[in-house]
Amino acid sequence: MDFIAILSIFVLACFVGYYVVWSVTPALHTPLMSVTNAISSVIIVGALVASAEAGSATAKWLGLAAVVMASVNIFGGFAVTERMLAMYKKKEKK
Amino acid sequence: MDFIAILSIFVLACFVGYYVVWSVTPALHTPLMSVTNAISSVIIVGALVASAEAGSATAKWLGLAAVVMASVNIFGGFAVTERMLAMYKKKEKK
Amino acid sequence: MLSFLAAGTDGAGVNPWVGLAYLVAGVLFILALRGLSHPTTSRAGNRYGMAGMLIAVVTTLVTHDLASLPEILVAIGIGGVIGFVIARRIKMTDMPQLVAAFHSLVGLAAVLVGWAAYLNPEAFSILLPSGAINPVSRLELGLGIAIGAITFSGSVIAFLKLAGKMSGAPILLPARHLINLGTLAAILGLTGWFMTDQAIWIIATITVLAFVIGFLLIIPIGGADMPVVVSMLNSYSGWAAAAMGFTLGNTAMIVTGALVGSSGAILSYIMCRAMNRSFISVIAGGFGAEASAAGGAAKEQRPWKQGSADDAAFMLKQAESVIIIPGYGMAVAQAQHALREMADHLKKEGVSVKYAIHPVAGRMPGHMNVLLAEANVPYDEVFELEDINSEFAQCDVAFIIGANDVVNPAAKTDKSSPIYGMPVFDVDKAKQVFFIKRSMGGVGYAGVDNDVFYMDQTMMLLADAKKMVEDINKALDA
Amino acid sequence: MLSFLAAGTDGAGVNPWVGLAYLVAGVLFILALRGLSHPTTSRAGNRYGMAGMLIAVVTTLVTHDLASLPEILVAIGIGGVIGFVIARRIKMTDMPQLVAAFHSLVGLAAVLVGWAAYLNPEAFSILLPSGAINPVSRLELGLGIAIGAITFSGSVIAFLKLAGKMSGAPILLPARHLINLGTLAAILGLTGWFMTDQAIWIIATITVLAFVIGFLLIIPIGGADMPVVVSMLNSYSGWAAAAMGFTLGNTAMIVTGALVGSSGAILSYIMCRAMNRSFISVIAGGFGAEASAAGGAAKEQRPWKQGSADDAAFMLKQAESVIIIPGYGMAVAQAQHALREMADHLKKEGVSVKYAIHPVAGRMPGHMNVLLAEANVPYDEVFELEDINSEFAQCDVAFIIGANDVVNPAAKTDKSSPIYGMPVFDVDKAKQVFFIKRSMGGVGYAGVDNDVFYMDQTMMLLADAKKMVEDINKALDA
Ligand SMILES: NC(=O)c1ccc[n+]([C@@H]2O[C@H](COP(=O)([O-])OP(=O)(O)OC[C@H]3O[C@@H](n4cnc5c(N)ncnc54)[C@H](OP(=O)(O)O)[C@@H]3O)[C@@H](O)[C@H]2O)c1
Ligand SMILES: NC(=O)c1ccc[n+]([C@@H]2O[C@H](COP(=O)([O-])OP(=O)(O)OC[C@H]3O[C@@H](n4cnc5c(N)ncnc54)[C@H](OP(=O)(O)O)[C@@H]3O)[C@@H](O)[C@H]2O)c1
Repeated sequence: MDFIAILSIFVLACFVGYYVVWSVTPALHTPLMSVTNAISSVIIVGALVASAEAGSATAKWLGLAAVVMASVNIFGGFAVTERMLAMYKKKEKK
Repeated sequence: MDFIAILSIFVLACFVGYYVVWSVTPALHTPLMSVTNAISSVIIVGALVASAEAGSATAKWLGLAAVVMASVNIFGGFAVTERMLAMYKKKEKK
Repeated sequence: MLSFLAAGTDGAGVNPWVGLAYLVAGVLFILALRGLSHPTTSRAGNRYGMAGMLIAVVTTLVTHDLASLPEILVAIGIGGVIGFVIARRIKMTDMPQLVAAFHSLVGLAAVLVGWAAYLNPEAFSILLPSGAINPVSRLELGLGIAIGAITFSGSVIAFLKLAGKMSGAPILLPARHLINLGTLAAILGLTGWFMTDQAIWIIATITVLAFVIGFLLIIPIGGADMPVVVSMLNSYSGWAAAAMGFTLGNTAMIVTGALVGSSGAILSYIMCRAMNRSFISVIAGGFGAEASAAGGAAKEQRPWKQGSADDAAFMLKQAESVIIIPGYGMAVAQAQHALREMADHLKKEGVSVKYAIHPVAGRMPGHMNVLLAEANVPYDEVFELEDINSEFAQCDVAFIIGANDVVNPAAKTDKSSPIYGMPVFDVDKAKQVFFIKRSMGGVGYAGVDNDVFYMDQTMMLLADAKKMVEDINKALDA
Repeated sequence: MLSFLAAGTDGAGVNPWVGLAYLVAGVLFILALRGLSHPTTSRAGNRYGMAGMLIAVVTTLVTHDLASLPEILVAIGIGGVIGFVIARRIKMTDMPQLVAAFHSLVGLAAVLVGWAAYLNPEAFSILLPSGAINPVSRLELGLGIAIGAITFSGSVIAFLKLAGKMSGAPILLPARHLINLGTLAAILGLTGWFMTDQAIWIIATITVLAFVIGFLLIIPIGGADMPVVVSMLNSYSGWAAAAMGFTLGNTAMIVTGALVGSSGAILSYIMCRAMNRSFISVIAGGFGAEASAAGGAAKEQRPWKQGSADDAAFMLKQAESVIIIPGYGMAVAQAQHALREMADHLKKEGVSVKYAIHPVAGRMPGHMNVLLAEANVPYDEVFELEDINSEFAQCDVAFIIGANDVVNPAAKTDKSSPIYGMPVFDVDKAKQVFFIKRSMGGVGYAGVDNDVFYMDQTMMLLADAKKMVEDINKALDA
């Protein structure tokens, strides 16, 4: 992908982010924080590239450390979000 | 740009379109139709390419015809939108 | 991977600033629609749209051979003048047909551009080294041309029906669903074939079939369903632009295509929802035909009260609050200016006046709002259905002018009614109802009788809407 | 131009399906946030997010050399178990610090990935043919590392302050604005230099300076402003991910970066607006310090009424409608379960009970909502400020539990108050006000006195919130 393509994707994604976040209901702002936490750990992709590819041993160990951190976040973030969201219930009809 | 880049741009633009159109106030739905009319004539870009580049005379004339049509739409669409929008006024404070 | 500083990836030597310019144009188009979220920002939005278009056009011109600049400028000039004159002259009540006419032009332009790309593929950089057109581009061209052609012929029919140059009644061919589906399948099949074989007869056949199907798809749809059709065609014109954008790898076109495509689709959805009908049932067509037959049977003789302009003026003056419900009849009669005068009169007498707009009042989304704005009604006196519907219980007069289906209580109670489930104004809760229409015989577009005519508190004001309101104004003056 | 059928544009031989997979992951992340627009769709949204992450990880693994798969799986396993256990064990009241701790990990991961890319540029396909790293990639790496490092050290401080492991009081260095601006300028300057010279000392200095500035930026900010800081750092972690996404040309990372970046920015904005303070003033820091001094001076001796749990229970039973306003104190006391029981009691007696949540009640956005949800309060009994504020005039009891600033009428009337202009609940319009807090001495985070204490209709219930509500429950039972 060339730089302009990437930039275009980024700019449009910012618009999407703007709209999608404003449409989040305030009652779910805490889960929003924890789920964005989890997804921002997609940086694990970079960590995996670093640890999977041969070339530099230092890079590999840095990558593996980053994999651990991102995994804490991914598993922790999604799990705690799931736990919170499971608590939101509607009034039972009597 | 490769196909995936273009596809990504398209997909994200669809999300943006979804949100941006839902945020249009119903009172302005008629101007929305006329302005989308105007901007969809960005197809004039293709018409200009066809009429500007040497190669095929038929293509050139088809392109020029398309330029005329798109221009009607661009000028007409923006102008009529402007005319409509100028009419929307708030109550004057007394 | 990062080639910002390197040359573009395609042979034509596109440089990154060109891509940036098209991206900026695309963003400006987004901002143009975003501006429409409120009247105060809408005009700035329109300017963004213009700026975006200027950037797109200029960028294209400066990055291509200018073998034929004079011709191009003449073409733009001709189109521009025509468009501008039309835009200045058009009456606001004629907006629905103007939009349809404009769509037909976009559709035709897409077809022409598609053909031009087919005939001069080098200019569009879609040639493979082998000399054949890239098969993916062929797919895009085939789809773009087909969608464009459908948009064109469909919009022409929609224009003719909306402008009253062709009967609004649905024209129902026998076995039409079969014919339509067959033709569509043929177009898709041919497009697939075109990917493997770039023979001219294939693309020509696609073009012809698409023109025909656009025509066939729209003639069975009744005149009053045209707004949904126009929005749908609006959406199509967007997808056609997007297809061409894929071919050219042009961000501005892709973004615009997606915006316009979504816009049309969402407007169709909003209208269908407000009529409580499915999109499929609208597109399958035939609504007006069946309905008017049913409506004819439903009519019965029940007592109703007729009033005069003087009666109406007298009671309006006594009222504390009046809610005006305009509909298609106000547009037909061009009564909006007289109506505004009436409201001014009443406001001077201390009466509170509000306008209530149903999402499908009139013949296009937002139609009533534009007409009222034209007559200088401030937009903060104009309310949407859900915002004002609870106020009828407290209002003295519900003043219905040229609306009908949108106040029909059958939508709430009568499961057999064709408009059952459509959200309507609760005018039956108002203390008084004034109902302007031309005759007791005429019905709304759904063709059904309306219980509001026969309520105790209803006074029918039978006359042309403009004439009636002018008479009321005279009586108020006196 | 269209290379769907051709190979990818970069040397690594990326094939189009890979790009498609990352695009799908990005779209799934969008849908994850979109799901949060309503509680009923939120869990499906979270699943989309998980699916997106799975796709992104698997795609990366299958498209790269797997020289070290076992190590990678072990790393994921370790991280996963830690994360999972933390997520199961954490108390809901500790969410603010958990979020801060998680941010610090993303920040540090970004720094490590940036360094790994610097040390093994070939793996990231960012080498120019000359053997140097592409200058644009160097810019992205520099920015990514800097933002990541700021996120890391800032989040660590935020975590320590929120967890109470470090005093919440702002620590104000002399000339701190100068030092901060200077350090920031140095980082930017070095990043620019790094584009022309890829020496290791430059990137190392950038990293160290960024760690330091993250620390310096956050220590002067008071504990109660931490939620804004946490959101801001959330936003940063997004931009850091986006910068790495640019380096890798990875759609999923870019989309996520933009989503998370917007999310944090919008949350900060919402909080600042709800406190009627500018983002700059929050970030400049020092709020808690000045305010508590001011608060101390403002305190005066005025008469107020104290009540007991029995009094409160008696009057609550008599009431027709009660609005409960929870605040930070409810979280501290963990009183939400007892509160829900009280509401159940009252509902059985036929009292209507609603909850009113201020956008900044508690110590993070949505904090009160989560706690109430944890205590099984149905979300349709919980209302936002603007939806319920008009109901206080009709309500019998406003039941304030651990809230303070968000009910302070000084925000409406007293221009000199530090919270002037913040939207607050109109509890002064309620017939009765019950106010639970531990002592008359303690104030809210803004450190100002509250006129509500001294109103005729106010009854102060001085005790720990949980204890007081449990006592009320006992009295209701009796
Ligand atoms: N707006 C949209 O986008 C859209 C889209 C799809 C469908 N529709 C459909 O269109 C209909 C719109 O409802 P509506 O309430 O606006 O209109 P309507 O139901 O079509 O009724 C129009 C009314 O105006 C009267 N009228 C016509 N010309 C008049 C004149 N010159 N002076 C006075 N009265 C006149 C008619 O009665 P007389 O003939 O007796 O005068 C009739 O009562 C709905 O059924 C809706 O579903 C609208
Ligand atoms: N939520 C956010 O995201 C956010 C962000 C930025 C700033 N803030 C700020 O945080 C504040 C939040 O307002 P708030 O109304 O929730 O809280 P607050 O104004 O900080 O007041 C907390 C109240 O709880 C009482 N309290 C503390 N512990 C208690 C216990 N164990 N039992 C009973 N009462 C207890 C305190 O009085 P005693 O000490 O006498 O008990 C005090 O009255 C606002 O000023 C807001 O601007 C919030």
